[in-house]
Amino acid sequence: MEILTGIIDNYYYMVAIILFVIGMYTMLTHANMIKKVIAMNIMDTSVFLLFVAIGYTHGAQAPIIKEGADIIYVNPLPGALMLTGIVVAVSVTAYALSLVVKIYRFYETCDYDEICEIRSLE
Amino acid sequence: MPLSRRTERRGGGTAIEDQIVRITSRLVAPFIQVYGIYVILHGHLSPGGSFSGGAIFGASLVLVALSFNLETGAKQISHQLASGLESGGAFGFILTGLIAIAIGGNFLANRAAGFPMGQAGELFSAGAILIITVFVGIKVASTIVTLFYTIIEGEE
Amino acid sequence: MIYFLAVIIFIILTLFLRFVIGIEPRTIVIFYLLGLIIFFFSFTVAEMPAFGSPDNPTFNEVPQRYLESGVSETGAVNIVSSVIIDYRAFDTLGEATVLFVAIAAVIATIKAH
Amino acid sequence: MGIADHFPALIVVVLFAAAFLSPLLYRYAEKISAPFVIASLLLSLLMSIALLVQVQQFGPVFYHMGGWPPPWGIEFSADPIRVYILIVVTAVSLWIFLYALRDLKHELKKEVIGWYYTLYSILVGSMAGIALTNDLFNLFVLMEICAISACAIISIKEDRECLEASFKYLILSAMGTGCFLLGVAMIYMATGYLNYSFIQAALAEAIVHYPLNIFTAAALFIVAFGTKAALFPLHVWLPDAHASAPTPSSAMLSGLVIKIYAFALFLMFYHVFPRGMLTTIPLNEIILWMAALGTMFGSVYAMIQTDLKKMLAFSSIGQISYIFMGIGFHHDLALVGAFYHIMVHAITKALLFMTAGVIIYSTGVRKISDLAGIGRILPLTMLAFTIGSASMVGIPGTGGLISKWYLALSALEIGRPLFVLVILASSLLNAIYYMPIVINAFMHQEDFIHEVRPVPRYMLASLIVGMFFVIVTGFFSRPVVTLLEQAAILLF
Repeated sequence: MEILTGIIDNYYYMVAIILFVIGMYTMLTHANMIKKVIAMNIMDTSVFLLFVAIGYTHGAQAPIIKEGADIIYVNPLPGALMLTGIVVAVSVTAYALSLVVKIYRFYETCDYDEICEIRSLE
Repeated sequence: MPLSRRTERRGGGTAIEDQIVRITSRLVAPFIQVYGIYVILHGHLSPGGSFSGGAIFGASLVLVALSFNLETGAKQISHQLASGLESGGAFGFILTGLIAIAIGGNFLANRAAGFPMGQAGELFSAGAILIITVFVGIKVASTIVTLFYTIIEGEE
Repeated sequence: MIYFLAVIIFIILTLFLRFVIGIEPRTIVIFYLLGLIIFFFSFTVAEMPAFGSPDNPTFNEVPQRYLESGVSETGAVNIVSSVIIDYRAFDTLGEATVLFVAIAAVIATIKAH
Repeated sequence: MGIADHFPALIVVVLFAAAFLSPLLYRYAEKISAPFVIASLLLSLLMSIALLVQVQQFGPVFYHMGGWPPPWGIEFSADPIRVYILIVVTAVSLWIFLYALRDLKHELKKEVIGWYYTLYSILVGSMAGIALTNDLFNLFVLMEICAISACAIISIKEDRECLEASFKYLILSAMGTGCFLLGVAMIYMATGYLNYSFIQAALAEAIVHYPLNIFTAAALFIVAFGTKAALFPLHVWLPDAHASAPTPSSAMLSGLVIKIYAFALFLMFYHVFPRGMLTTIPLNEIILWMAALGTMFGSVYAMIQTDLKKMLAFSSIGQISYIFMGIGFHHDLALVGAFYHIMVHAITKALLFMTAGVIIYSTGVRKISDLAGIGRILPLTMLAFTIGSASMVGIPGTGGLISKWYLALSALEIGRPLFVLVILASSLLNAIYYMPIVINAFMHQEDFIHEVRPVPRYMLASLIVGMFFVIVTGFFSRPVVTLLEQAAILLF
């Protein structure tokens, strides 16, 4: 039962992990390339969620300093890291989509299994 | 004249040319651009910053290109200018870091290298942070536009 | 007793997935593997530092210095900005480089074909 | 402070700056764009050598980006092993680039060559960064740069197989970085630091409170770096990607890119996780067995290939496993062997891919069975191939022997003679698939039937440079080995 209460306390982390596994599953099993790219984004986003959740404190505010006020701020570091992470994910997505566009031009399909079929026929 | 019609675009795709969309986007685009510039310049004071502001600015150009046709959109920012801005933005970032070395700090140092810090909370403050934010903002905006045009052209 | 129950539930679930919903056997196996991964991860999650608690290991001297002297050391009121563009500026250089690489890669891929 | 203090940052920055400027240069002053990239590569090589001198004289160098000390800012650190990897990366990539200048003209369209220079120098810069950085999140960013540019120098070729191969590579390496980032999140959660040294210090205590977090992170790191470095069961992307790419890209990917990830895994094991942890959980054993299987299966797969470049790609899987084996032994001599193998295999595999490129350029032949009798038409090329394959097998006089010797020696010293057998058997397997090509090329009775184009002198010169270095690493290994031994002893 200790484990169960632990999970309920850390439900944010648990959701992130489940999202990660869903993303990984979709990425590795679906044949559609667009779905693979979307799954890649789900996977990255789940880790961003995990990171941002690490930085959170109950009752804290966004780290924009107001002079003189006595406020608790959230940890700025994970948020800052994830800004970089989001840009990285965007870049990878853009490149992956350009590859899909080109592959679609050659084979008229986005499905990996169909492409393998077409290639084996040649 | 019909209010909305589908026209043939280069390469066989179609674009919706709609009066309402056109006029609205033309009206809204400058405001989006001003907002983008605001977000970039106030990166060290309020939420947002180089990436968000650059993305907003780039999105306004993409909006214009989508609601008109590609040629009108492409007139607003040419390929050469976009790639020049990209290289320039990224190189300006490195240059700021190298200037920090030249005036006696480590690479990418800010206060330690002696950039003017100003009064915290004002627009022109925070030394190298403002400079780098502007450079990265320019770079991100041109990146969004270039990505859009390049992938569109690849589809033809 | 509880193991016996678990086995029964497992068998019923398998039959349900296969014959009532009609999922392929391969997919069912993958489904169970995923369940297993999540099961193992859940132990890790249960052990993690409590969510939102102010005495987590992450609230050490690093964010403290950012929050206390960030304004005087970098001049930026927005601490996230001061972290990404001053304290950890090299990450942002990497970020700009990633964008540049993405552009170069997209243009190269599109133009080459 | 002199400029020499800033070398750790400048090595990376010079390459990035060259990459940012090269598209503009290629558009407005095409002639100087290639010399410009060469100059930047040369500059970073010279700075790396200067850094080595500095490190040997004054001990490890720590560079604080922006002047912020470690737990707050990003730190670059240069110890002898890192600088050694840095020199290997910059030197080999300079050599491959000189070959690429001539080779790219017939493999790529003219308008994308400028972008190839850009991608190439960013790739080298990111690898140099991976070798130097001392910060986990910075490592993630640099790995992502490295992954995109490595995929892009495959898909830049006008060939639809390249597109598929690079898509597969991109998806799997994105999975790898996803796992890595999750691992970083778990470590950050348990310790609150991102700097290697601080994590190592904090983990000693954190492992008591959050053991599962750390173990999960270690497992995720093995998956991440194993995928990226093509450790045996995770290698599925490698053969397609390395075989279909343009020749300089193949040389670069097989020679350097997969090794830099193996090196990153080494950094995780020896600089991030605390000393005692590797003995409490059998991470080493897992890597060791995966590597042992990899040496065997890589060679077996290579044997059944009909395409020359594909065979070389599969052979890389076998060879990278030696490096993982060296990391898994957890012994100083094994590390010497592994690091020597990084250099030897980088040179040798690049040389072999270059010979394959020359053969394809000159005759258009890609099939191994069609190579019979080619030795009389392209004698110098096949001589280079012979020397390269001798080094792969580990024949005395070549660098391949030295690394395998050290690996076998340490296997004996930690009392695991089984792995000596593995090394011997895989060398034998290597001989089985490399030697018939050489013998057929020179001894075949019938004439070579394909059309032959003259090979440019420029390409032959790069082959000669490669042959020279393969033999130098075989005969004059002492200085490098001494450097590595001194560095490896410090780790234990």
